[in-house]
Amino acid sequence: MSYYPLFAILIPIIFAIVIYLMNNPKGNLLAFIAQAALLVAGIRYFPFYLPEGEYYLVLGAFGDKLNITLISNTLTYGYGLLSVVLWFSVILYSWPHQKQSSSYYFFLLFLQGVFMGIVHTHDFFNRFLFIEIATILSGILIIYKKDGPSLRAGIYYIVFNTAGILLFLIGLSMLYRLTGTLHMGRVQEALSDMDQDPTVILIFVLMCVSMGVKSAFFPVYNWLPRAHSVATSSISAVLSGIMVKSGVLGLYKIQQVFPMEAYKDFFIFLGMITALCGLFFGISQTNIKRLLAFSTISHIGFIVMGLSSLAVPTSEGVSGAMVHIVNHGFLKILLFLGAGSIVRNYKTYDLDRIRGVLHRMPIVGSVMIFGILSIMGTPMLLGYQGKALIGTMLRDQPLFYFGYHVINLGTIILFGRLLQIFIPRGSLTSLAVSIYERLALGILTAGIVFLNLYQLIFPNFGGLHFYGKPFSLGAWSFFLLYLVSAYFLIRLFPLTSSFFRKVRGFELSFQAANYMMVVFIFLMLLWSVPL
Amino acid sequence: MIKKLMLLLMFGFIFLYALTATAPLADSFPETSIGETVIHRGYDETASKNLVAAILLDYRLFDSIFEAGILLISAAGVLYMSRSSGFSKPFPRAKEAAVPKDSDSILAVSRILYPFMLLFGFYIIVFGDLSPGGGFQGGVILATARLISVYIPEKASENTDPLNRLEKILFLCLLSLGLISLFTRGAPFTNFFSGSVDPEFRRLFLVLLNLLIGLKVSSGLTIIFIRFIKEGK
Amino acid sequence: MYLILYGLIIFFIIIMLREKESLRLIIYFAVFSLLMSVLYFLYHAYDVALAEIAIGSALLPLFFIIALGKQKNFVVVSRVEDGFFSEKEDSPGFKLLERFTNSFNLTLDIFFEHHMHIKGAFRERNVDLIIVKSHRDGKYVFIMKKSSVLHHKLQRLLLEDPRIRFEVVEEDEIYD
Amino acid sequence: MLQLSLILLMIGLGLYGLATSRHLIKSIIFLNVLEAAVILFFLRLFYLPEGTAPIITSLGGEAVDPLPQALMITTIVIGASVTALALMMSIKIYHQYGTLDWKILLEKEDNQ
Repeated sequence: MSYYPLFAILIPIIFAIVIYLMNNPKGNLLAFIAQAALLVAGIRYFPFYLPEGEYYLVLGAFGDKLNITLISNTLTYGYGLLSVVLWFSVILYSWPHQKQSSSYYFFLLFLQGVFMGIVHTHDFFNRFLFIEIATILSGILIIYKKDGPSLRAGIYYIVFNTAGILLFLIGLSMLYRLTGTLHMGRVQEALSDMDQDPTVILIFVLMCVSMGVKSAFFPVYNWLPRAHSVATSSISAVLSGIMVKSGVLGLYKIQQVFPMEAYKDFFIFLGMITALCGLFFGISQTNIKRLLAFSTISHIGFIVMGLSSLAVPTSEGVSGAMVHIVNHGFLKILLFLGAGSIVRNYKTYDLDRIRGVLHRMPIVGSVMIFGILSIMGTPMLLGYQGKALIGTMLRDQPLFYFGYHVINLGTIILFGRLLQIFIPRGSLTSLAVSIYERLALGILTAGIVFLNLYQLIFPNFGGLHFYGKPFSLGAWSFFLLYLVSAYFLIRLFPLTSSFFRKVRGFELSFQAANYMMVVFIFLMLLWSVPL
Repeated sequence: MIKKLMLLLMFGFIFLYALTATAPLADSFPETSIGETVIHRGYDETASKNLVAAILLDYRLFDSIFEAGILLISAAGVLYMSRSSGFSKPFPRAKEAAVPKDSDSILAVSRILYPFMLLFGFYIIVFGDLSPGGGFQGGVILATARLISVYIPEKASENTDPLNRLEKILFLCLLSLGLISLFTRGAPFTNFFSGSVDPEFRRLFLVLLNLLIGLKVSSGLTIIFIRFIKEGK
Repeated sequence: MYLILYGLIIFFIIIMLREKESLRLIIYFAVFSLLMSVLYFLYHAYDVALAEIAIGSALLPLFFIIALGKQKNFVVVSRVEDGFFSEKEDSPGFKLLERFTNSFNLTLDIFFEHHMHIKGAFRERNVDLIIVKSHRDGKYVFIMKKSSVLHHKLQRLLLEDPRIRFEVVEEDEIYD
Repeated sequence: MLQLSLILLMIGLGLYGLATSRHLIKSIIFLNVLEAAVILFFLRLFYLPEGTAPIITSLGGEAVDPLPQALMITTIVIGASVTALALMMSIKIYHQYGTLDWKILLEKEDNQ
């Protein structure tokens, strides 16, 4: 009987509270010991999961019909280990600045426990509760700097996401009325013999909209660039890299429970628009962190395109999406942490005023170049695995395949804009980067290299199979084609033009965001009405 | 103006769709829902007459512990935001006191009310599994009782640190109480008395849980209230 | 019986939609959550009704009112205390601020702090205005935050007074 | 049937309030209104006209399903803690920006 999910959820929370109680810098060292304890728990339950294990842990003595159940399979076990690596590097990165504040580590470690809860929960109301706790925690962490912009972004985030999650509650109430149980497996069985009448569709739509709000889909994504660009860099790294993925994981679970064939094209279409929107607004940004935040939105859209084909079991798209969730998480955290140290040393967010990073901060510069190249999708590196799998899935629909190429091109232009910070101009005196930050970035790069090699060599892991062909002529030729056309496009449309300044200034007010949420529900319902 | 019109139009469509969706729900009875099994087997499995408390404290104890966790986090968040990390000295002479001076009638009423509210709060907590009520509602009532005590000058305890420490320790006790059953009954987050013990004795677990949750909720909300008043000082 | 309750609740929501003034909005909200808990009671959900009354109509309005009260106070920290500006109501500086806060129905909090540095004050402590006596021209310097909207209004009020110079501080950006 | 449509109307009004409220405090209040309406919707789905409370006592009547009530207590506490946090943030925002109007708040450019 594997108790791994219990340890994964409770160890960080218990350590977080002990840190908060001790409230002194030596107490904050417990944050590292917590990660070590999680690693030990992982190794202890190693044999349960490596040969494809799947276990249901019932929390209570009255069977899984009445009690909450936690599911743990090889995939969630993989998430557990990866979260240890990610949180360790974020804690290490923020150590020189947050050494004194034990409340910072309290919120960060509690967030890790709650993320493990979201990954492992197999009960609808429990998922609602964990996502709500994650929203409150991320809201407080966004506000950690206590200056104007972060306060504004924090309240926008908390109130909007809580309104979004209430829709999940409406769907949940109708679901419990229909099937009489909250256990996801039993709901799936109960629904499999029900035909797709409006009730089931409405439940599916409400839950997808609330997951969409949590993971920033097309109409309701406006809180993400606002929140992730003003939070401290280690927090925006955790939020962008991991917490947004919890929404997408929720969508993955909901699509498993409600296999809706009718919505397959809707999600491909929605994912594409989200990706294009993220790229369009991202390209016009001058603030380095807003650019990275918009790139998160475009990658989320990309993942949703992959997840859309869940109704078709074991299709490339789904494993491509799940692989891309992990790869993009690692790369985005690396880029945000690197951007954080750049911003802290250059004292500006403006891309046009940051120059010569490679010469002034050699380690951070080289790590950032490696991160940018792999997130761009160069064929051998990490970013390409997920994209290639989703690309093969889309090959049969011509329109979506064209969209896939436009998105790849847009991603390269977006990160092409980021490459300009490496041009050596102005003073080249080397800047001091604390040993902790360099160590954290080193650990992350080591993790990325390990993942990259693993995905190139081994065919699959935990039910996901990887893109077999590491070196294919087609991939490299496409990549070179993208590079050339990206270069011309950047030359053709210089960023000083007033059009981009207007695009950059476009802000969705709080009322418009709620308005968009209603539009999102309306569109999804409209899609199901057979016109 | 068009935005409002479009909004109303969309609401109309969603409203109609929702009506057609929720209409069949009224008469669709799933064969055995969780609620029915709890109604039939609730008392002999959890020894709690109030089945809502049975669900909250035994069947889904994991949920209730994390709900107490939510209050823990919001208290810590409010504490962090309102406490100014001592850049400059706290202001010695405020021109007028934080809590405005009240007429003595309020003081008299609050002095009279204070003990009764405490009693009522504890009643709701302790009898949570027999009558409606329980840890959360009782804790809120206790918190409102302590808010009145802020207006009573001699009892006004302004310092939130001991309360904050108490809240965290209570949460740890709650968590460990939930985990004891892992060793006594082999299943986490349930009553650590095994099913065979007679119900009157098993009720002790429920009352203990209610007390812990009640104290924790009341100290959490009191912290939030005191920090609201002292905010920025 | 239910219809009366539902009608009343929807009536209160519509009032809240059109209400502009915050204090009345909170009172309507307290009554709204009271009616809701009555409705829960009628649906045999006694626990939820008790929770809704305790939280919805007692605790939340209390937090709202305190939050409104805290927002309405205009915190002034003065490092100078002499004839021009002191605690006594008749000092000219005090009358000036009184006029300003009354026009925007804010309550005035004045603190006298002789050695407080300005750097972290605006972000860490909810200070709205700092008064310092500058040694060069002997004028009284009113320092306010650039981000706050109030400094436009105060500036218009102080233009004609020769003894006061107005200064706006740019929030020091925390690059992290 | 009529009661369900009235509750759906309440949820709609709550969302409408969120989508058109200019003042920050009003948005927080309508968040609570929406949440109370959702709780009512959940409880209304499981209402039995001649049912009684799910407490094992002598008086008869068929007990109402206790699970929704247990879940809704959790939701009310969630709503309370989110409101407490949002109010504390609004105080600090007021002292930082001097206003609580969403339009003016969001127009202030981030100082980049």
